[in-house]
Amino acid sequence: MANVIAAIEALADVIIAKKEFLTELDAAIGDADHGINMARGFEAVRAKLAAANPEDIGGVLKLVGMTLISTVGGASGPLYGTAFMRAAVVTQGKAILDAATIAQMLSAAIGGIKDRGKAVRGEKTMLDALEPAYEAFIQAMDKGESLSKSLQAATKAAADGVEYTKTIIATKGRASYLGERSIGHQDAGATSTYLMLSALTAFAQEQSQAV
Amino acid sequence: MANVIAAIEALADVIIAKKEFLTELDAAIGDADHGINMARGFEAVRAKLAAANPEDIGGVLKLVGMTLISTVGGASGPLYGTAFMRAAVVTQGKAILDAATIAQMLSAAIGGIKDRGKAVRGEKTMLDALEPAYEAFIQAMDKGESLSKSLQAATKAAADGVEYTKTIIATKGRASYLGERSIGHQDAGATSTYLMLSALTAFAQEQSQAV
Amino acid sequence: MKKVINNAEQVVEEMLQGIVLAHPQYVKRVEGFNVLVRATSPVQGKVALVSGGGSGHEPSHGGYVGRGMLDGAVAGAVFTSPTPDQVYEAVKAVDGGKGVLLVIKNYTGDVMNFEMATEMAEADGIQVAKVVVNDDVAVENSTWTTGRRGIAGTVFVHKIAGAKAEQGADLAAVQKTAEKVIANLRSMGMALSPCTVPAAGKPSFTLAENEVEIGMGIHGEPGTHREAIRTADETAEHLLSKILSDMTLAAGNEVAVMINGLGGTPLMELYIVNRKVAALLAEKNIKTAKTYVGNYMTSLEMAGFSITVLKLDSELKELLLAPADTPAFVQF
Amino acid sequence: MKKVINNAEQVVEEMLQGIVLAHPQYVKRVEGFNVLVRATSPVQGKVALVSGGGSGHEPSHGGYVGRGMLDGAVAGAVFTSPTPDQVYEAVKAVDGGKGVLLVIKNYTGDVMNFEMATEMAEADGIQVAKVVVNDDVAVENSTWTTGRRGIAGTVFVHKIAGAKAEQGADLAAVQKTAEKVIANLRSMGMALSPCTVPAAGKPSFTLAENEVEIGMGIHGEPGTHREAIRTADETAEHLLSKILSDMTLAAGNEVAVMINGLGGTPLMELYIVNRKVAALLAEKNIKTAKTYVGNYMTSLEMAGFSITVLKLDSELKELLLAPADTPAFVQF
Ligand SMILES: Nc1ncnc2c1ncn2[C@@H]1O[C@H](COP(=O)(O)OP(=O)(O)O)[C@@H](O)[C@H]1O
Ligand SMILES: Nc1ncnc2c1ncn2[C@@H]1O[C@H](COP(=O)(O)OP(=O)(O)O)[C@@H](O)[C@H]1O
Ligand SMILES: [Mg+2]
Ligand SMILES: [Mg+2]
Ligand SMILES: [Mg+2]
Ligand SMILES: [Mg+2]
Repeated sequence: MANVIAAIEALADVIIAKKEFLTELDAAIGDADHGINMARGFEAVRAKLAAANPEDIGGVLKLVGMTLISTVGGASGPLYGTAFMRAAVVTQGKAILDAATIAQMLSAAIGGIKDRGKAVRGEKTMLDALEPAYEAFIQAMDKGESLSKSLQAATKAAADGVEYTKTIIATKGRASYLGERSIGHQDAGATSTYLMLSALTAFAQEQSQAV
Repeated sequence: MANVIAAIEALADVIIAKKEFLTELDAAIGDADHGINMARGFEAVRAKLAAANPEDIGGVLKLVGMTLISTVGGASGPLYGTAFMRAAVVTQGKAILDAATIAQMLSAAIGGIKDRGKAVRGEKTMLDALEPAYEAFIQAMDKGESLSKSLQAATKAAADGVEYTKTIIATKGRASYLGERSIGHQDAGATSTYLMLSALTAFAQEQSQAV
Repeated sequence: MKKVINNAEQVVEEMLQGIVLAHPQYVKRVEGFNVLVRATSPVQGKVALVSGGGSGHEPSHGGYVGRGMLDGAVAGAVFTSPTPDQVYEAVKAVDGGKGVLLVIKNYTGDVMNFEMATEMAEADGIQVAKVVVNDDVAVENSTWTTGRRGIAGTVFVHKIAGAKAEQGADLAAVQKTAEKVIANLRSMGMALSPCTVPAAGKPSFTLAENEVEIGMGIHGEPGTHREAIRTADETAEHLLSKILSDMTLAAGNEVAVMINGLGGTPLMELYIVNRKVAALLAEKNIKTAKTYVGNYMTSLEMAGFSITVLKLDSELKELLLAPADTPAFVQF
Repeated sequence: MKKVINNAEQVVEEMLQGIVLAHPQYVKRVEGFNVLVRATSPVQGKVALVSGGGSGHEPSHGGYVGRGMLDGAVAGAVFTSPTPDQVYEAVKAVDGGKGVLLVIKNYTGDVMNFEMATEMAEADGIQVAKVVVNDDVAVENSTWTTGRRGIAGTVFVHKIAGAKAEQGADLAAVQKTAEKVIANLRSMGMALSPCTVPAAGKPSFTLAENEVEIGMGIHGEPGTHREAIRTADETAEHLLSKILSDMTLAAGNEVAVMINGLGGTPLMELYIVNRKVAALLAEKNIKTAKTYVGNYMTSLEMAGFSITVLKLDSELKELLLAPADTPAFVQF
């Protein structure tokens, strides 16, 4: 439990640290608020976590999801919020975050984002980082890699996904209004997804070394 | 008559040529329109003179005065307009512009400006160029100088008057709102007065050389 | 960034306080939320209208809360759609038993957040309907995109659907009228300069001294392209032709026109634009029943404007011309 | 200079055309002059009000022509007071037999041009009275200067004297009420950025990135001093304290407040200012009967604002709250 909370805090740290960077990415093809929105949300998450005492992983993730929904706004608020809410459902009653649980969480999160946002991969959104990350994670797990290694593979795939968003036209979200002019710019939401995965990976690595 | 019209055209030329300069002077301590206002007025004067056929100097000056009143606006419109209207009164029925007539005109113009604007010398206005110019003109005339020389003396005094406006606080017109901050800047209206006098002087000089 | 503010994080909160202090006759705050509702809310037996979106578009939408227009307005962070709980509070505060119509501008975030709020309110047994405004013709309509954006024309939806609700129509009828407005509504804008989101601290884009952005959105998001600035007449003609080529207007038809300033453009320039728009419509024998010129849907201090044309039928005309009394839109 | 215009020399002409095309219900043009009068002018048996001044302050003054406010507005070149013949035409066009009140802002040029027009109209046998508005406390009042400038508070003179005239009062009574407004009226402003007179083509001054001009006039003329930008609250407190220290307001007194935008400042910031102004007045137990927030007297695209406080008595309050119906000021 403390572990999961610490992991969420690691996500919060990276999002808050990269607030300006994410906002600049959004400025290029969106409306210059993604970093501001996400940082506001994770500041609130930090405060909520400090005050609350969730019983299980599901409780932590539900709190994160609800907090993001009620503080982020914009497109990313409902999307990340729903993602965490769905991940909460599959982690109800669980206290330990193993590879199988993480796979379930990622899958549930992707489902939530798709239900809410009606996007598919290739539309220059966070899904272009998250779906390949999930696939890479499963693949690594299937190959018997460690959790830490599997997360590394997922993060690598998310990074590639971010690069891929530079090459495509946005057809969902605010950048879609730009059409061709969106090419050459990386998607802000894909980038925040990548950043969270990389923070999680670094966290897991520290943990595994500490153990 | 043709002479007087040509003289007015010389005034129009210099005002229009110095439009930006006068506007910049007004920008520093006023509202950045003196050159624009005066140029608009003298463009109209040019057009009116081309179409009209005044009978005497008074007719020319009345036309100039009325045109300035109805096209310049701001403070300088009524002031210069009234000045020319008053000068028109003392030149009714006259066809030749001699030194005595010019002295009368200047005196009438000064009276008109004072009646209309309620200012006295030393308040950082056009009067600080025009009154010394008038006095210098009279003095030179009294010494028996030529018209051309007397005008040169008047222009020189107007130039000194413009310099003097840099040293004093404005207490009339828009620059008066600035108080102490108006010091160091020359008055736009004093400058346009100087410019017109110097154009008139140059014109008279050309004429006397031509004769 | 040079702004008359205290703290970039507090601008929405302090603005809302300032609005309520200025206009207590019109609006009150839903305690603890960034929601303004009529001073008389909930109005019993009337369909209520709720709109909202990111802040920075003032007087949209709080300025349109009052008799004949909105019942509630939800203010998100600057340029960021409000969260579902805020919208939900607005719905609860204004429902007078006849249901609530949500007027949403077509942005992914707005649509999702308002939909989540709808789910919450419906769970409480409140009847909720929604319309999505997408008047901006700058953005091509295609099944491959999010669709067109909602911009200044949204104010006409507030006005006309608001008048319909005031007449006592039921939720389905108010929704239907709002949908008719949206179907008949086209807008397009352009920007001369960017604006600065307070929390971002710097302009969201830059334009060269002679450059303008055509098809500009209202959130500082880029438009369709940039070009060298042209005359007011050429620009007006360009935007209007894009608008008209997307609607079916015949000689003799009646329209309402809005020349909307984005916040930093003097009224003088908006009227110069209107001169050309009016002339072009008159040339085509299109009758303008009413023209609105001013800052109705802004983008902070952005310089630029948009043109909106609404095709009227007798119902829409009567409702448009009906009285309204709100902080920013008063009409006898 | 980036502006939505066609030709710097034609901006006033084209704007006036655009205004008439937008608001034919309210205003018509006096053919051949830069004068707007009510669509119904002359209104027989009513004292008529005429105001005006340089253009660039829109919606002042043409936007205030209509029932309950002005009868005529004269538009000079940008920031340049109109010429006497223009004012004279306005007076002739609106006189309904009960005389005409001229509302003049206290600038040398305006006063002289309106006075010359008065002489012309009186020669025609038209009864003319005048009031000179000088609400700007930034400028020290002294017999040695031209006196204080007239700025945004002028709109309150239009509103209240206009309501008095609408009630059927005679010229002397309307003038007396206008003079009471002026006696009770104080304003002060500040600017964050300059504006550009179209014909000049460049800004009339420059300010450093963190610098503001305090006591700014409305014509781009410099204010009393420059300083580093402070918070909205500090700035509001500074301006308000200058205003209040120049009027005698006791606890329990009632006032009207105007937070006026200079053209380039978002409404959001004006409301943030109002929040502080309202709090400061409430602290002193001064009651605000009505608050106006918006762009009432602008300086083209200048960023900045002014605060106006008008002390009310029962007559002024009743007249202020009376209905008005003009393009830019509508009140039930
Ligand atoms: N329909 C969608 N499905 C999935 N992700 C989306 C969708 N629309 C937008 N996004 C993501 O949201 C990000 C933008 O978030 P943000 O800037 O916070 O919201 P907004 O676009 O409302 O300003 C985009 O970069 C994109 O990754
Ligand atoms: N009361 C006055 N008497 C004489 N000259 C004056 C007076 N007030 C202003 N002026 C002159 O008018 C000039 C300003 O003219 P202008 O810029 O055209 O008008 P405005 O001040 O109305 O913008 C000043 O520079 C000054 O010389
Ligand atoms: Mg964004
Ligand atoms: Mg000037
Ligand atoms: Mg946003
Ligand atoms: Mg001027």
